[in-house]
Amino acid sequence: MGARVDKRSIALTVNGQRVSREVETRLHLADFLRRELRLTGTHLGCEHGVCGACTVLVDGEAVRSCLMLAVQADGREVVTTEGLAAPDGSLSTLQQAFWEKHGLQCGFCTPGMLTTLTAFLREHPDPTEAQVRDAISGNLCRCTGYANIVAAALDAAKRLREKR
Amino acid sequence: MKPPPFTYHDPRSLADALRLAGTLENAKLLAGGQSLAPMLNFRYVLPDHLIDLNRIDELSGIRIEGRRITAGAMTRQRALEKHEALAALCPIVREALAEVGHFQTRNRGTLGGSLAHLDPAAELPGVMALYDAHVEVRNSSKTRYIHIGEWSRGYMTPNLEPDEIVTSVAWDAWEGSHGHAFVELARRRGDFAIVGVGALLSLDERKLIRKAAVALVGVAYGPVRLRAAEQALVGKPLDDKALDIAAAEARKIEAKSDLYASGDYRRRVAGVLVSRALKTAHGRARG
Amino acid sequence: MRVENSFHVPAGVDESWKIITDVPSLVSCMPGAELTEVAPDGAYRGIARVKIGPVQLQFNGEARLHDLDAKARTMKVRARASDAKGRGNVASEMAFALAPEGERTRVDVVTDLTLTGAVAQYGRGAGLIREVANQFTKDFAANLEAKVRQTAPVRREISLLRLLFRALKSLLRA
Amino acid sequence: MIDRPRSVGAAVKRLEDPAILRGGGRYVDDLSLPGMLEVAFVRSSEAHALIREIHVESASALAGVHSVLLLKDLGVDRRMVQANPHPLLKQDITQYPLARDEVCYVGETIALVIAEDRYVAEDAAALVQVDYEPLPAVIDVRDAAKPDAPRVHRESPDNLVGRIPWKFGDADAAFKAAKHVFRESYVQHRGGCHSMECRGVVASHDAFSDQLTLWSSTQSPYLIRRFLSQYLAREETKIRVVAPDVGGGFGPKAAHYPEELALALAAPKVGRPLKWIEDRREHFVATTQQRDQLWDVEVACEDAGKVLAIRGRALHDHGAYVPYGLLLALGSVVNFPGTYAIPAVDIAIDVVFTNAVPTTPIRGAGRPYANFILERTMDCVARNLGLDRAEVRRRNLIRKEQMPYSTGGKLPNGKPVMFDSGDYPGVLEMVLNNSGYGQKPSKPGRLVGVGLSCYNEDTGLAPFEGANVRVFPSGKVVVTSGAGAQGQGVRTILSQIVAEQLGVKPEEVAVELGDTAVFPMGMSTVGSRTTVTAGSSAHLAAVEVRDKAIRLAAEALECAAVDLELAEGAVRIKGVPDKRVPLGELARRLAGQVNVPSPAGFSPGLEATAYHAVERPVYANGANVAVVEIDPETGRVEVVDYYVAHDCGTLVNPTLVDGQIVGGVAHGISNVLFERMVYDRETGQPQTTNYGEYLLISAPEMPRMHLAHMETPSPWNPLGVKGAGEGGTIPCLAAVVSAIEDALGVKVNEYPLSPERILELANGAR
Repeated sequence: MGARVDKRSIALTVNGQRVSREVETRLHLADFLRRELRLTGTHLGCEHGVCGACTVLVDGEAVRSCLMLAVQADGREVVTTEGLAAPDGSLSTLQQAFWEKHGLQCGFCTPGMLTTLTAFLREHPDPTEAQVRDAISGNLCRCTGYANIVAAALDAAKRLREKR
Repeated sequence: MKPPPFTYHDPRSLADALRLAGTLENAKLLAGGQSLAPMLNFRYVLPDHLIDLNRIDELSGIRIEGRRITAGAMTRQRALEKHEALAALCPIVREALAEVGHFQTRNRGTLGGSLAHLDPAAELPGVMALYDAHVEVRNSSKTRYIHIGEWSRGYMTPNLEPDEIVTSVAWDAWEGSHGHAFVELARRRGDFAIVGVGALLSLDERKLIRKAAVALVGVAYGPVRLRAAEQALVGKPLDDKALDIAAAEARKIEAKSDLYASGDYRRRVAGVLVSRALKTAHGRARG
Repeated sequence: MRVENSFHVPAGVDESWKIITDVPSLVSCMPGAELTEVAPDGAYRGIARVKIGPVQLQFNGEARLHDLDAKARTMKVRARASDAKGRGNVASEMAFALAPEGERTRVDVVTDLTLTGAVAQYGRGAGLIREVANQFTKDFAANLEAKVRQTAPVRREISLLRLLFRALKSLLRA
Repeated sequence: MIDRPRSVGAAVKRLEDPAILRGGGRYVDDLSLPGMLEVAFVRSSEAHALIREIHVESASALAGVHSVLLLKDLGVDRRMVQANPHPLLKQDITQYPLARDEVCYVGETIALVIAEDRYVAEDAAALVQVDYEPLPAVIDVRDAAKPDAPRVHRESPDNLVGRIPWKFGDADAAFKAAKHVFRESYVQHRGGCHSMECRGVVASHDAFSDQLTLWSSTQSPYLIRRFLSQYLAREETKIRVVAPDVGGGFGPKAAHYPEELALALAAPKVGRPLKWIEDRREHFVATTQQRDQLWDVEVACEDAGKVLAIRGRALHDHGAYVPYGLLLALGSVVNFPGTYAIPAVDIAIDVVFTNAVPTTPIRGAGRPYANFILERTMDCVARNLGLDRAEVRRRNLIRKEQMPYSTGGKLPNGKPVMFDSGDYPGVLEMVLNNSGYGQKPSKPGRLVGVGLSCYNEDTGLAPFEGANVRVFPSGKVVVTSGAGAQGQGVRTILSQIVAEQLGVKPEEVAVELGDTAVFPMGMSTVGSRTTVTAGSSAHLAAVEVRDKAIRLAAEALECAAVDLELAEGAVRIKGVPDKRVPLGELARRLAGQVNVPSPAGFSPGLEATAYHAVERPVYANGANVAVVEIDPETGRVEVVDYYVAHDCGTLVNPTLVDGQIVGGVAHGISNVLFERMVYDRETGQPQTTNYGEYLLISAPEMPRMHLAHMETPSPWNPLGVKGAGEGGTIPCLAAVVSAIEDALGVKVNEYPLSPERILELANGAR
């Protein structure tokens, strides 16, 4: 029993790097990132698509990586929380705002918050507070009460607008 | 909570997918995966084969010919939400989609997947019910067009055989100007609706109701059209009396009970939300 | 979970009793159920397939007759089964009581059913499972009645088997 | 005194953040060791059953499976160590690491499946067949408390874990003499832990050194080490427990769990490192919770609303085992009567077994239950006497001049319960002013309500957390401590406290925590105690290092110690900044050189270790006002504004304190409006085992937050600090329910409250 292991070769771009691996087809994308690529910034908080901690960007869109199979990312471009900072390691505007506004405590939900808000702010450069709250309504946080996350997002939006 | 073992198939054409669906035993179709993937991770669903429809280009896309809208089954919910021409013809689609999960799940979730999964609280089947949409399903030898009213066969059980695939959904936008509203009661943003109500309303030149459609989700296993109320409204102004009639019809439905809400509560809220949806739709119809 | 159900069988009480107490026939009456083995110790082993929405379960287990009282026309069927893929267990007891009513026989069935494991741990499905159980017993009753009505005496045993099988299945489904 | 910006009191950015923001946090699941295998547990599907047989053959035969272990395979036959023994503990029943023959709740560990990865381990776990003989289960604490109830443990005489009395003053006399006596019953249910990171354990045994290392997502690495040592009969020196970055704790991660022990037992047998990461479904059935506490309360008072006595009887749902003594239920009595000067109290809590997940403290640790009782009692008095709710509180609050105030209760060490400091009426007035209490807002189509509550909390619990401060010859300042952190920013706090004394910037201080190898002794990060305990110790150690540096520098610079100061990483002469000795240089002198004696009068190393001895807790306090809007047609409640006035003494880092409070309020609102851990009352099956059904508050449901602070330093520790970790949650439940009651105009004596329940209550249901 169990000898039947369904595998596929996949090739994709992760944080700007081309990677290829042979993976079991049932491996979900989050585990591919964490286990195969050792990109452990993507966190698994519920593995049923509700908590949002595993959110990554696939072709620029925020998606739950626990609800996607690694094989489905074949040929795609994936960005994880590790890929948000500048190549020289300096924090992105959003990351910097999280730091300054105390937008994280235990940090477990943080990667999903960052990826979600990165995608959101691209589409909504000048969001209202209610829009920000709505945008992260699919990301659970047990520590912060969300207030400082919302403040950080609004602050980042402002700074990004000023940069343009 | 890791997915169980299965053999993965990712056909590139509908024909291939239909062949697989027609020949493989205990196979499951994978659309956007926002409901199926959790069920796999929880190991509630244990298929021997997974047929991934995501690489079949011919299954996605929105086609508009006059008032006729045809959306491929694999059209992402976000694509429906962002489609301007669709929003102009059927603004309720966008309004209802805002209540479907969260934007991250709508980036993957599909129209066909929502219909095939048929969660009792799902918003999209309710919207399709408002438009008397037809679901196109195929197997390798024939095509069926199923009226949305014939779609639910029980709890999370659509009118779909194991060898069939939902290929598209078609509906007609309402002619001329009309009002719309989609309102729901959920515990939190993005939660399963306890009750959701969609309403469409068009008025004649005397501002009397020419045509009405009201559909509820979350109360029964499938979407429920409130036909009696709709008929009762025709030719009337939307005054308190008309609202009372509609709400009373809503309170008559056979609503399910679960751990989160009793049937009585659902009926009561259905009455409230039907009234609210009609008022909003009416206000919009008046412009 | 307790589900109570009563129905009438278009046969006399003696004949009905014979049918009901024949477990192979009882079990085979249940939709989705299949009797696979009659063990020498009196256990009836079988399979019941149950579908709850997208979740398809296959319960493997055994049933036994208890408290058979030919005089009072009462008996119990106790069954225990587990999903082949570890998603749940079911334990049930169906208490049958037969009583003549004119030409017919009234059958009262009280089913006590416990579902445990992953499939039982889903609140949005809690109401559903009761409904499935209710529907099952309804179907069981209707089928039993129909079978008795339409089946010749020689075949009656088999049809009743099916009916009972359905009943068991209802138990399992709930 | 020191001519530079202060560190303590500054809103400095956290040291912890840059790594986490880049995805470089190091949580236990991020650890991968060579040769590591992964574990899944087979758990009981039954609430109560005997195990007749376990069939592991097909699971063991699955490709990729290393082994399937049962209790007998672990070579032990003992129950786990009791973490908190207590004389009132009548039935001290802990779990076996894996079930022996009886399972008492759904989720109890039965077998350990070890495989090459978690995917295969889960495949195999599903193949393990457990043959159960079901036993009657009892889930509802009211059912379980009945004399003829089924027994949660088949051999128990009854289901009573223990009875906790809390009595002082003459309550009977007060009730006899009182003008008014009011009676109410309250139903409270708080739900689960739900740190976003579930639990997780990696165990590794090095046969060469016979060293056992356990990485665990725990709040209590030192206690885990002690319990493992006791159970395994292995010296603590041969056990290292590491809590890496921990993704939230909130109480349940303070307990010691069967999974930790099972992996610690199995790793040496298997000879390879083992990893188990709890998934969310397991978290619902295997991580301790906090569920029902039901109270019948009587209050005796005068016409003016002055409360003379409170009498209460409570039932506490303890779950199936006692992993954590009686601490949770004790937390509900120790602070009685909270912020109020009530002369007589007579309370008894029956702690009762049920066939459900064991309960242990969650954020607030029993205090939210007690606070709810006290605050709802104040509202009850106001309602019955036609008085304003704030006015009733004013008439009963302990006044500033009564501090320190002895309640009449006694601490576990026999000393009287004594509140150290605080201006309780002042804090109440602060929140009333800030919220505009008295002018009730209105909104068309909505029922608007305003609620309030006061609280105090025993923080900084005994006995100690130590700290070591060391300056290395490189000049690097390193603090180590036995305290841990689960997101509170403890590293930042300790760095600020030490930086303050050593004249460096907080970001120049490295802090190492949560590893039994870096500091010898430790307790647990629970009970809002770390800034008080470890903070005070770090302060004392830093002062000692500072004095040592000054004494040594005085010799080197040939001047008097009083003329020296620490700044910019050096000791220097005040007013002559270039006359200086770098701290690294001083450290090198004290680091020693072979055959050269240390400077006379100096112990080796520019370092010091301190253990601030805590004899009694210090009491934080606060007052909250909640404003809610209710849709009268659907019953949906929205908390729209939330006002906090808070006093936790000296604010080491105001930003972090605010973060704790807002997070705590979120937890409280979530408890009132959303979270309910449901079990089927007949079968004991948990019904809410996913996040679609068990709801946690999300961003749109949070109110606008309005925070204000008063700073009354505690006289009982050198920094004047009090704990802040739970002060957001404790008063929140009562404040929100009070507001809902105000909006509906009917009595509300329970939570959580669904929209349907709100409508039922509005329609007069009880």
